[in-house]
Amino acid sequence: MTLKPVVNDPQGLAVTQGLHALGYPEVRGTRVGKHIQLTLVAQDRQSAESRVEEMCRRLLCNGVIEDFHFQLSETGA
Amino acid sequence: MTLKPVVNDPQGLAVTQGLHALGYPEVRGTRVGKHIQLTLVAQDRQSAESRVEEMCRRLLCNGVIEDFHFQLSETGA
Amino acid sequence: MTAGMAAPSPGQLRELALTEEEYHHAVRQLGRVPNQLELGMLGALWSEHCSYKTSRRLLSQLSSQAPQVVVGPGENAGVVDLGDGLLCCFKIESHNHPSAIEPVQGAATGVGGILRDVFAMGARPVAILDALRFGELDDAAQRHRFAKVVEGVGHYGNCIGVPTVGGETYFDAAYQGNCLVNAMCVGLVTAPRLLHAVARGVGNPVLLVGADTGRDGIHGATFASVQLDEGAEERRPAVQVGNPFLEKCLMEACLELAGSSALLGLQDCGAAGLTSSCAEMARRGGVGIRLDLDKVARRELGMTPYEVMLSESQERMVLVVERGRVEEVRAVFDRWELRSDVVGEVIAPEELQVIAEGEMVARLPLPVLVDGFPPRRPGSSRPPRVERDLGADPLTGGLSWTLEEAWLRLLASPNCADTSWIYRQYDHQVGDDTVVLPGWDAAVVRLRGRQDGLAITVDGAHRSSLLDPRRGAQLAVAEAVRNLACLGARPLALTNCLNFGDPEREEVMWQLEEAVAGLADACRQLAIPVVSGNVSLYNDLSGASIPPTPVVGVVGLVGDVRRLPGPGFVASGDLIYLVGEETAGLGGSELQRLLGCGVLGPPPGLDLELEGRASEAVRQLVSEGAARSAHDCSLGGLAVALAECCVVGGLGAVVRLRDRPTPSDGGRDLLFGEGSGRYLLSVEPGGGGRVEEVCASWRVPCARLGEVGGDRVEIRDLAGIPLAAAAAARREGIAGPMAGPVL
Amino acid sequence: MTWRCGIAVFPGTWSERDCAHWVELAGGDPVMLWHAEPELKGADVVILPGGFAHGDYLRTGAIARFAPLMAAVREHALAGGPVLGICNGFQILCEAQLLPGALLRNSCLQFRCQTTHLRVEVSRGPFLSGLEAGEVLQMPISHGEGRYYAPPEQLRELEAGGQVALRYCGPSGDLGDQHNPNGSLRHIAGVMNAEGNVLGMMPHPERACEPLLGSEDGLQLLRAALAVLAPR
Ligand SMILES: Nc1ncnc2c1ncn2[C@@H]1O[C@H](COP(=O)(O)OP(=O)(O)O)[C@@H](O)[C@H]1O
Ligand SMILES: [Mg+2]
Repeated sequence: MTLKPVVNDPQGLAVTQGLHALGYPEVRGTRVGKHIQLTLVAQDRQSAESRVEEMCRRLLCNGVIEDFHFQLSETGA
Repeated sequence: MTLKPVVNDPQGLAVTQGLHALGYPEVRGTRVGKHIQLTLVAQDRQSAESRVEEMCRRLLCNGVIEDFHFQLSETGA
Repeated sequence: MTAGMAAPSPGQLRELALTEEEYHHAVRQLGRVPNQLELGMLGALWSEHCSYKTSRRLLSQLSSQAPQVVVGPGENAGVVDLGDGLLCCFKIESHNHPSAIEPVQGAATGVGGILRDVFAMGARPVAILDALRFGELDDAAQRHRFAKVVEGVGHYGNCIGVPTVGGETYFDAAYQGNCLVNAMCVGLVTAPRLLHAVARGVGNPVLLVGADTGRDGIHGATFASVQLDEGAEERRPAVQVGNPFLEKCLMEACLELAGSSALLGLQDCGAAGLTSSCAEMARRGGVGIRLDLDKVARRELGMTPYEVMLSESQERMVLVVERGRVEEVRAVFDRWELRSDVVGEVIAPEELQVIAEGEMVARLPLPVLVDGFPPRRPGSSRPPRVERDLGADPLTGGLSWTLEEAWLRLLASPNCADTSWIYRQYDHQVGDDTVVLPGWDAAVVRLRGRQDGLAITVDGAHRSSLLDPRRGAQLAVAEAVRNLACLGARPLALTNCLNFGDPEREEVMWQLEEAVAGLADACRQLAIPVVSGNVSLYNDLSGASIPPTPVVGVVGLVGDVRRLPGPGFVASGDLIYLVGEETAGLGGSELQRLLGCGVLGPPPGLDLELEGRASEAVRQLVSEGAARSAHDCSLGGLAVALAECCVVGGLGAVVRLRDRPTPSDGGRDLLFGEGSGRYLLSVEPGGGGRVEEVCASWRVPCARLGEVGGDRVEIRDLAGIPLAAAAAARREGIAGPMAGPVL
Repeated sequence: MTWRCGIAVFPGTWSERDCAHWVELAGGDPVMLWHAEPELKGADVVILPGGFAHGDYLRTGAIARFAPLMAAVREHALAGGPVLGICNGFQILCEAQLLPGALLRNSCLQFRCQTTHLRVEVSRGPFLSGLEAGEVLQMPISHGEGRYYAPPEQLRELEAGGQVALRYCGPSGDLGDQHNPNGSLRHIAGVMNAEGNVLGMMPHPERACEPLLGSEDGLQLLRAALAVLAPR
């Protein structure tokens, strides 16, 4: 989940300033979002994708201020 | 930044419960971490890599509780 | 300057919340057609939110006349004199629309905005309070909204280090579509440091400090001046993310400068951003301001003058500084790592001039921009249903519950229950001055180096204001006065927030007129000046308006903070007195709400004269230490108030009422009626005489009801419940439905 | 001659004035220390107060620990000088690795402002030596991220080395989840370094310094620290 580009990101601002103060002037900007790692069982990739997409829309992502994207990766079992 | 596996993640638990309540029983677990998008200027890939690694170690990640990994991607200019 | 444009389309005007008539009015006054930017600026300043074009005429009924008043309505916040050169500055404001769209950030930026209003006067904020309205908690969406609003209020106050010492929360299905979020802030300032939002001295520089200007919140003011409809989603970029950390630094820097003669005027950048802050400061000073937009620091590339002038990015302040002393002022902001830029200067013509890339892109006379709107006088009429409803039986269908059952259900109603679920999420102690914490009638914040302290409460109209908005507003004022009296405090002044529906609807306009009249009347009779306030209209969703909801915040003075009564009963054997008259009042009551009867019957009785005298008597008894505890009867009536005294004190009680129930009523009105002007006091066994004496001297009825003690809350011959059951019910009312995390 | 207590002020700190009030009541002389200056101004005791330094963005205390002032605090701490971190100050000390462990988001996922009871675990170090192990103190908490965490081996070391200073408990000193407001491991409310001169705690002793505020227990910690300093 990342904040939409037009939305103010105070966290990102603070991190950028912090990095500058620590001697990293090359940093032009930072935006802080959420990283959610989800383990789920699904028949196949496609159904997993549509379920996760739905979860993002309904619960995980606050569509008013956030955008989301996700990646699937298969684990064993 | 993700919480180390041994660290309790009540937020992840709450998300899992929330998803179950919304009708996603297939979710086995969730862990909530941070996603930081950093824009920086660097000579080349290698120097960018070592600088970002350093930033993570020194500021962005707290090694007591978190692990990190990052990906670089080039933008124009 | 960009040429005037062709007449805007009706659609464009609607976007700007301007009527066609208003547009033509503007053209007539300007003597020309405004360009796009000018039209946007006019639209924002002429919006209801900024201009009060509908309510201004009504608000003139509210009087701010009193010896203690230093600054009345019209500035960022009202100011009263506390003596010895100390001033108290306070105001309440709504953030209903943003909170409906994004509850966490909407509520948070509401708190951020009201804090800026107070520190713009040079005052250090010492307390925040919040008044909230939601739909019923059995609805998951409402639980979510409630949880998120509380999170947002807490987030901002907790981060910035100002205690949230109290509030008021009410749940009713009528707020299902529109939650209300009102935030109040109280600050302290010594007289020489008091600042004003005024521009003075031609040639003086104008500074913009704090956050960079972004594209967020453009047209927030307009947005708060139209109904929320299904299309509200598309206006969502109007929602902003606040930065309490930045505001904390901004606050400290501004307070540091408040003592400096270099700072001539200070104003926060609220609704309508730079446009309104500059226009209003210049208007107050009888001067003009020229802004150079190229000097405004931006968060994003490619912003147009329109976006810069109308951005409502949070955490920004506008300063007017004495010529030649800019560096001195900027040094303070530098130390707090805050951006500060000279963005304009004070000019002689009473105009707001905007320069971008060396060209004048807007030039508006301030009398037109600030005060030129045609007043709006929508029609009003009392809806016919009111007559019928007022005459109806308040409990149609009767009460199927036993009195005990009804009593326990009332205690477990979220409107009467323990509110610690809310305030334990708020830092209510930072500052080391909160000597009465949230959870009782009013909070008390002590004044350092003095014996006295501020008692603060917010109270709002409940369901009965739907039956009689005039009475509803009066009841809210009366409740606030009682809450202060319970702590021994005398009201100093009042701030108010009028939350109503769409004033174009005749019924809503009638409600607004009635409520303001009631407010004015109650304040006059109880001798409380009104020093500040805010109006929030268009709280509608899909054609349904919220019930009329005036909210009042009252600040009072407690003589000696070391002599405050306990919350709840204090000791077994103490005598319990009822001060005030037992009057009926089940119309619009909490019992009626629980029964789902609709809002029917005559609203609770209120005698403002008696109310005033009763508060004097209680205040005297509490401040001389005769009363060991005091609590007023409000929602749920006498029975709920008694149980609250028991539960909070951890002691039972046995009482007997003087009046007998009528056969048809079975005691319901006696127990649960919400007639105004009543208090429960407890006194030491030998202290009854003093209560009777003081009440007699104020010509206030009082009756000895019984004694503290035992493990039951017992009203002889009517009903009794175990203390433990009462405690459990009260504990669960909000905490029960809200158990577990909310995502 | 009174002892000088330095109170660190970062951008976002909010209990520096409360701490000054508390220091005065305990008989000390408060002096504010600005984060950007590597100067202790002769402070005998250093206090890192509560607040949200740098907004607590990223992680609580993460940015504050790099402040120039912190270099001086570190030097003072390593030389055995008394250092007390309260709430945000505790978080900063952990980030600065002057104390072990980390503070995570409360397990209830909400901010908590309420009264707590604390059991003194060891009578050691400048702040606790005036108290007895087992004694119960009452003071408020006010934080959203106070869940103490340390990796298992380290936790064992802390317990064995007497570094666990305070635990959340009931009014009579009993331990239990119902008394633990934030999910801290082993109900830990405060820890010290191995030497005992650096103490970090989530509860606010500076809010428990007058009967009018509900408790005076917080005064004891500071009085003890001032009493053990060598007489001047
Ligand atoms: N939203 C809120 N924020 C903070 N405190 C609240 C809130 N709602 C209620 N409270 C607190 O809960 C207590 C009970 O509130 P209420 O029932 O409205 O009291 P009263 O009936 O005496 O006005 C008060 O101390 C009040 O400050
Ligand atoms: Mg009350």
